[in-house]
Amino acid sequence: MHSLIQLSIVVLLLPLLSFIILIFFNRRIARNGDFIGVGILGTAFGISAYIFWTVIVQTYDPAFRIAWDFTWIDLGNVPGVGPLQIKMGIVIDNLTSIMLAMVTLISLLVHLYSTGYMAGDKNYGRYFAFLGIFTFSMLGIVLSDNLFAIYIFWELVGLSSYLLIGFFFEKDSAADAQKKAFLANRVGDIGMWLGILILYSQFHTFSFEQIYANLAAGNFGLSNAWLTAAGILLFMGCVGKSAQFPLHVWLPDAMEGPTPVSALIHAATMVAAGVYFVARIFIILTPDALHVIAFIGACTAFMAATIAITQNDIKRVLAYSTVSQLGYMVLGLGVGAYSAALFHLVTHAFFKACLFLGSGAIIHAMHHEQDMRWMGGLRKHMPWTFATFTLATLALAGLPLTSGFLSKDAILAGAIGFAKVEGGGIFYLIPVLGFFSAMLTAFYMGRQIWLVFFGDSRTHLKPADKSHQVHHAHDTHDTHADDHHAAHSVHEVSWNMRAPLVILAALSVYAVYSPDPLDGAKGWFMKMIPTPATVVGEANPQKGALLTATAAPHLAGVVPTSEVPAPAHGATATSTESAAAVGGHGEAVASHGEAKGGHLYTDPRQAEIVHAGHAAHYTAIYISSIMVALGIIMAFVVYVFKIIDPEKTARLIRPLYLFSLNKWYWDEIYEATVIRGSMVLAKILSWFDTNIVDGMVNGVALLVKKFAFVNDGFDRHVVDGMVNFTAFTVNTSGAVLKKLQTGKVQTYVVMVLLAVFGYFVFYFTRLIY
Amino acid sequence: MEQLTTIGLNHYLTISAFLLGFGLFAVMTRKNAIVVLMGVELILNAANINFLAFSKYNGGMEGVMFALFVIVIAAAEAAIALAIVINIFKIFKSVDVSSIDSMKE
Amino acid sequence: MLSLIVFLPIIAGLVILAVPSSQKQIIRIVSLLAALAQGVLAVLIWKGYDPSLPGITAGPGGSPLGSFQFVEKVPWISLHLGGFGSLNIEYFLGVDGISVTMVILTALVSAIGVLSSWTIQKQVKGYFILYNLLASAMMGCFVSLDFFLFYVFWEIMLLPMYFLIGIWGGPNREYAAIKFFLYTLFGSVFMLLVMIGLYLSVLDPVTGNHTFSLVAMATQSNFIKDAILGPDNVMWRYVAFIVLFIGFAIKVPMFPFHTWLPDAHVEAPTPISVILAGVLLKLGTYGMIRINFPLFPEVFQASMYVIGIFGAINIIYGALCALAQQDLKKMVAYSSISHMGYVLLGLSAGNSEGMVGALYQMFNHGTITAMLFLLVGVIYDRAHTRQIDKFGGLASYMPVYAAIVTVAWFASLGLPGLSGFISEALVFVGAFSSPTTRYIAMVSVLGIVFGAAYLLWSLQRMFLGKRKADAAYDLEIGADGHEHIHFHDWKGKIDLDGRELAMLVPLLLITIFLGIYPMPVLGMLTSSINKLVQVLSPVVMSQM
Amino acid sequence: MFELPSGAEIQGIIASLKASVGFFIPEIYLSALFMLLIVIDLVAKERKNNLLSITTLLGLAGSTIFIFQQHSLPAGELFFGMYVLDEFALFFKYFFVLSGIIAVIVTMVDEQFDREVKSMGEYYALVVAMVIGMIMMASSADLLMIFLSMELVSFTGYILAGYFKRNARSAEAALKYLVYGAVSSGLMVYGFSLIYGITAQTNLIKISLELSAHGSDSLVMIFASLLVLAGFGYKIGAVPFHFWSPDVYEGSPTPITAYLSVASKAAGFALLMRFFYIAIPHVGLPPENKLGLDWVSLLILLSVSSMIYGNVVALWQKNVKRMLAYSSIAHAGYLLLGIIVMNTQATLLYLLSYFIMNFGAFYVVILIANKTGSENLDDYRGLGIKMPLAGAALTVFLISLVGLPPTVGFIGKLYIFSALLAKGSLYLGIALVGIMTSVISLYYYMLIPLNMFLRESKLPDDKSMNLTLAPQIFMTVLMILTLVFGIFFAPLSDFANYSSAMFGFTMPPQ
Repeated sequence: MHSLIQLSIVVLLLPLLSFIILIFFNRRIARNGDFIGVGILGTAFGISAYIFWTVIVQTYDPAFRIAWDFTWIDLGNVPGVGPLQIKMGIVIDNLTSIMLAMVTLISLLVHLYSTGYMAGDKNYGRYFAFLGIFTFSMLGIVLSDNLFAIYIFWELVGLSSYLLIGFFFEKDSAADAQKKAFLANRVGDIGMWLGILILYSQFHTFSFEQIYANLAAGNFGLSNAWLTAAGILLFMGCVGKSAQFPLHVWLPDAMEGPTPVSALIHAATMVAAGVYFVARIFIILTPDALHVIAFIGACTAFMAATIAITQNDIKRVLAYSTVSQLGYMVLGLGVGAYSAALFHLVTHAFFKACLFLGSGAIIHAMHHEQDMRWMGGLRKHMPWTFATFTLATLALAGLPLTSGFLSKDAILAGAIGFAKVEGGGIFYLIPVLGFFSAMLTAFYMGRQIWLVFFGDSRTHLKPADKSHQVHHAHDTHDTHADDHHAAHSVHEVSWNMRAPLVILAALSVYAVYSPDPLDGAKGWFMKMIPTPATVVGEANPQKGALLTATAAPHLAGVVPTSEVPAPAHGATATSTESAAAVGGHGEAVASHGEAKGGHLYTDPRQAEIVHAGHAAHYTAIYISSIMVALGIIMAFVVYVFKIIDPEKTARLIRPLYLFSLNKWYWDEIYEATVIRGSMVLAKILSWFDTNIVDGMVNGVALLVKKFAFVNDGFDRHVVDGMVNFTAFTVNTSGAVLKKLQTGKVQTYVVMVLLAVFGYFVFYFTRLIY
Repeated sequence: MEQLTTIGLNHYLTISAFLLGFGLFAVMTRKNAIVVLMGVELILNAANINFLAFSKYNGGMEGVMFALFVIVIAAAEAAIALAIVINIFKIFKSVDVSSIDSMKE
Repeated sequence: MLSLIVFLPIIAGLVILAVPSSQKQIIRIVSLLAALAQGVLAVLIWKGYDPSLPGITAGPGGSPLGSFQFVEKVPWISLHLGGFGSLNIEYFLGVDGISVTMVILTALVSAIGVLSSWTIQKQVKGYFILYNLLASAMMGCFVSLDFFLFYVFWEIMLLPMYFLIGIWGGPNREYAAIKFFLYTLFGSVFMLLVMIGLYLSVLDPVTGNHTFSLVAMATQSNFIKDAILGPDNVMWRYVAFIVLFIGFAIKVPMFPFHTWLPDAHVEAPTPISVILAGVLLKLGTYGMIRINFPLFPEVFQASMYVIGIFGAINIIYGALCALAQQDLKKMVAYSSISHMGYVLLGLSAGNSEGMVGALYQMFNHGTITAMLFLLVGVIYDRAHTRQIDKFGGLASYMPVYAAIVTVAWFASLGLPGLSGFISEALVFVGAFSSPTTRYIAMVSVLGIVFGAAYLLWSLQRMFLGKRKADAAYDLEIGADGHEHIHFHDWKGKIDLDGRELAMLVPLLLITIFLGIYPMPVLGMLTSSINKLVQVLSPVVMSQM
Repeated sequence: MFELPSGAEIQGIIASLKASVGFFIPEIYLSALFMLLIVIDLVAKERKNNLLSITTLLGLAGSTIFIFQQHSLPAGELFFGMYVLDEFALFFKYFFVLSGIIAVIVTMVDEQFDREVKSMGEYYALVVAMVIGMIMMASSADLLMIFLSMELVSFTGYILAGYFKRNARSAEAALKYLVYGAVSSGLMVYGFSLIYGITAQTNLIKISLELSAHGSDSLVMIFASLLVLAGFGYKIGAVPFHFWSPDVYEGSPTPITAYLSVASKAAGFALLMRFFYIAIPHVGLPPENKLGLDWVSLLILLSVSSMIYGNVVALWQKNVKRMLAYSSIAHAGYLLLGIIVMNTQATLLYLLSYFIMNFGAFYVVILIANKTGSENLDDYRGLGIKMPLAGAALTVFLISLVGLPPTVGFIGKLYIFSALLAKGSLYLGIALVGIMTSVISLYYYMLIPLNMFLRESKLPDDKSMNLTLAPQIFMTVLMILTLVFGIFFAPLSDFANYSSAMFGFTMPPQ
């Protein structure tokens, strides 16, 4: 077993260890054992940092990949399939090592931060335990080498998110939120599960490698519609986890959880898992599937941005911006800007975590006041927070010199290229939405900064009757609080909460990722995470057969030139029409080959898209800069120079305003349709069950009661017990027949003679005829 | 022609059939237990006539023997029946068969 | 070995018969000892079991020894019959992968049941005699390889169950008991006819005369061609299959024959619910696997689709009904209906993944549902109500209970890392892989969501938030300044006490362990299942 | 017209008579016992009842020795074909003697006798007489003999049914039994006369030879057979000739009810089998033409209607005795199934199981009636707790009557249904009816345990319900027999199989 594998296993198990220790013994350990959690995570981060170093820095190889697996379930020699095992395994490549480092780092910082933020909570120890199990499951997703394992950890992440959202379970809102989150995720998961099933049913394996290889070999037995369906269904998992439209509704509510949790789970890592998963399955997604993904991403980005404009809760704004940014990543994957999307994943993780932790600091300082309308002027009181928060905001808005600029620009560039290649039309909607959302982002983040940090403190403006919007525990305090008191009660947070902010803010600077502040492609990240070659070609598995000749055994995400045959050679190996296709795109592929440091895409369409994406790089920069500038200017116009009064505008466009304020009414719609619907259905069925299926027990009983002959001679319970009509007839026939027993012996004799006579007639007639 | 002059098997059988019918009629319709039992006797005697007639026309003694035994049985039966009926009369103060129906259904 | 494990409880019952009914404690301990001894034997069997032997059909040379294990085969009744040949009934016990898991499950659940019967106060003696009789009968069903023997055990189960529900049950127990009895008897009388029909149509290859041996029946070549259930007699074979299937489906219980289950569960005392859900329901599906399918493989091939549809109905219908329940126990009862639907679905797939999943689901459902019913019993003992709305915020007041409930609930909704998940996953994998049931599987997946819905909802209503205004318990500030609750007329510990933990923790550990590493159970199943699939596969059809 | 036999012939006749007597010892012995009892009744003074009952018990028990000796004798006719001795007959001899013994035991525990009559007088003598009559029914091979033995049984039955002279119900039962029985036997004997007329024979074997040789006038034969069937049907209590049984069973003293419902029914079946198997030629003729009508279909009609009617109407009974009466009608239906497929073994086995479980049930009913003084279902409430053993025993017997394993009743049903299915799918429909009705029967049988165990008693708790030891032991023995024979039924089955050999009858090729 490779040493890195062993290390990664250690990393994986360490948080689990922390969970086990803390869940059982937190009451017995000093400080409820928070130092254990922090210490363990520190160790984990150290190891993953080492892995990161070895993989990315030392062996600077885009194709780096090591894997290890073991048999988990052995189904023996299955008839028709042969020996069948379900394996579990670990894979380490560039992406994994980067994610590993990122997750452990943020988790470590959140642990550290929480020691300050959660201090004094009565379930302090349990909180760290939950953080531990979450980190464990997240690392599991990152490390898994097969769909089944990913699904398992996927669910576990859902569980830990459930536990953490509902950490303050006495609050009904929290309880609702956690249930909502879990169910929404489940809906996504069944889609993902079906996708997994489609692939398994064809290849009898869950392992990525074998699925890639089989698809490349064109072993997919079903029609291409199924393959596309598989892609979209798998993507549904991402829709759930990464809060994409239409399953985004749970994420804003998830803010009921402790703020550090929001930073860790609902901003940086878990929601990113969806994107990570799509990246893992990227090369088996058919173009149709990719189109769906791209559009969903674009819609999400735009919708969330529009909603974020009008929210007043500081965390909700960030939540919707998270949704929006996740939309960007998904969009990026959809348009084939693979590297860019993942790049954005990482950068976003850092600056969004920074923003959340910052907001946490603010809330902490403001005594759990979350409504931005009653904040303001915090700049003076919390300089550290202000600085870091602003830097992260700039990154989020995508201003130059920030990490966010690099990644977002790359995505948008990819979108433009994609639209070009797909032949414009409706496909231009995607970049357009992308740019528009960029502007909105800049606007609402500007708004937030201004409302929170500039101007004067507005705590005193807070009307007492608004108290239902905020914590019961504090509104009394706030209502008699005068400006003076409010102003002085606010103070900068302690070091253990400040340090994470600084670190995260530092990681939002462009220099970390790329020497060129304008082009992420020049950075190590995008070099290390190049877009892999698809194995399903243009909605045609057979196309993938180009690769089988050589590369099938070890299909790393990418295929270096050295190993891949020239297109011509490939063309000989494949059918004529695909040969023509390749030939048609020949120069594109070739030129692209030089441009991109020797990566070769056997699927011409993909090659073209990547190429066009790079071509569109500068266009994207110009447009996006303009849009962002527009957004910031608007924010200034509205909130700094007060040229436009937000209230008035809101009244002016009231329907739109309400539409945005009420989050496009998605909750209401779901409440009215899905939830209400299933509840009603359940009620109906259970009624049906007790009344109809249960043999019309009541009906039978009633009929029997009504039945003339029925006297109390028959036990009601048995009558009820008879769950069908035959029983009913049995009774009644019994009631009728027993009347024959008149008690008069002469009638008995008559009966006998009648019987004899009847039989006689019967047989006599039979005799004659 | 001969049918009318000489008495043949059919006549016996007819008689016995009539007897059977009368007996059954009595059993079914009469209220008095005694009469009902007389009806039973008629039935038995109908059988007797058959036996004797057949035994005459088939040859062999079985029929005769049978008839003898039937007579004896009838006598014994009559004795038992009377005892029971008397007991009934003691209890119900009547021998109306149709009125004795306390046990039914 | 097997005889011992089967008859131990009956022996215990006889011992109890001798104990004066005033000595309640002795009676309890005797049955507990018997149950524990059974458990030990089960462990020994598990240890001694060789997973490589397939079972299902006879081994080389038509003798069961090559393929079954712990075989005990003595001629029981063998006599010449005037009218119809000669009757051969054998006392024929043996286990293969299918039954050995069930044996272990039965031993486990009946031991747990004894523990949870500790609270029974009314007519303890009679209770435990019947209980032990029931335990023996269940065990007997799982190990008997002779149809006659199986039928005898099968029927013996009914009466104790009738009385256990009818005497120690809830307010409406008479109705529930008689309903259970009639329903199951209705199913089993037809089984009697089929059994006779099979007897008359099957020849033992070794001895050459008619036999009740299920092992011989499982080989199609042993059928007499033109016999009443012979291969030529297609129509009657279908009828027999359907009749048998209904007989077992009633036990499962399969929609629309399920209506006895909620009543029985709601009325039955906790230990009996545990037995009922933990073991008895499994007998239905076990009967299908052991008898229904291998004896009529071609009919099974033809009816996979229908079985699958019924499985899907069970899954979704049960889940939705559970969603609407106010009575916690009724909800759990419907959840069992839903979970047994997975078993049906897996069986209908007819491939190894599905069948293994089904078997494994049977085992897991046994442990998990036992746990659920025990937990319901715990709260019912304290609050004397099971109305979900009568609780709320319990997590603050009974943390241990809440924690275990959470794990159990999540196990029931199939959370990875807990055993339920693996079985459900395998079932879906199998059902989806077989083209016959693919679309059914796609529909059934909805069950996952509904399952999560009703479980999480009940969890929230009972344990999260704060105490409801009309809750079944009072709130008071304890000496230590924390909030405590106390139930009306409940003297015992508020949170779980030692006995309850002793019942729950083992099940909990098993659930977790088997969720992480399923092979200890799966390993015993696979070879038998693969053999079964082979027996059922159309290839064999063509040969017969 | 009859020429007298010559001296040589008379010598021969006497010789064969002498020979026959040797085959007739049990009957003679029992007749002697009968007279002895009457004498005792006359001479004995104090503690007469016990003396009588003990004597009867010992006497009946003793008779088994003589019956056992007959195993060594070859099967054959005696008294010029009036009477046969074969395994079949032997079976019933045991059966009836045993049932007589049990009837006596049951009588001894029944406290109602102490209330109703002071002297048991001729009671036991009559029981013995009835035993004799039934034994002769089972062994007679001649119409005349059949008639005589049947009347003997009936007469004793009339008297025993009405044995509680001052009890209205008992008297009513006697009257109904008498009228009904007299009419049916009258019809039967009329039918006999017709058969005799057609075949000029009274011996069953000769009749069958005659019929197969010359055939017969179908019309008359149908009429005759129906009349005969009326007589037999009355004895076995099968629908539609059952009407007497519920009333008589309810009214008679419970021991007699048990006795009639088991023994005299069995005698009827013995007769039916012998007549149906022997007198009717099975070889050669297609089934439809036997006696010009299809006996099988006729019996099927009887059996199906009995099963359905008996079970369905029993659902409505509030009186346990009456319920059991109806159930006995249903069981007659099941027994007929065995006869339909001409499977003597199955039928005999079922009779044996019926013997054990029905006597057991009645025995417990009597014990309970002794304590509660009632046979109404409502008065059974909570008795299971008060007298657990009785409750358990009764439950076992009822389960056995339903036909659930591991009881002897299940074995009986198993054999019957196996016999049906052994004929292929021909009789499957009937088998289904039998199965369904046995499910129905569960309803009303379980009503009794339901009341005994699941319901609270209405009686005051201080009322002592403890049974004396002896009845408990006997009850337990019966219960254990029911269970043991339910598991190890080989002896019963072997015995039944051995006994299914009938003189002058060869099983027709299946």
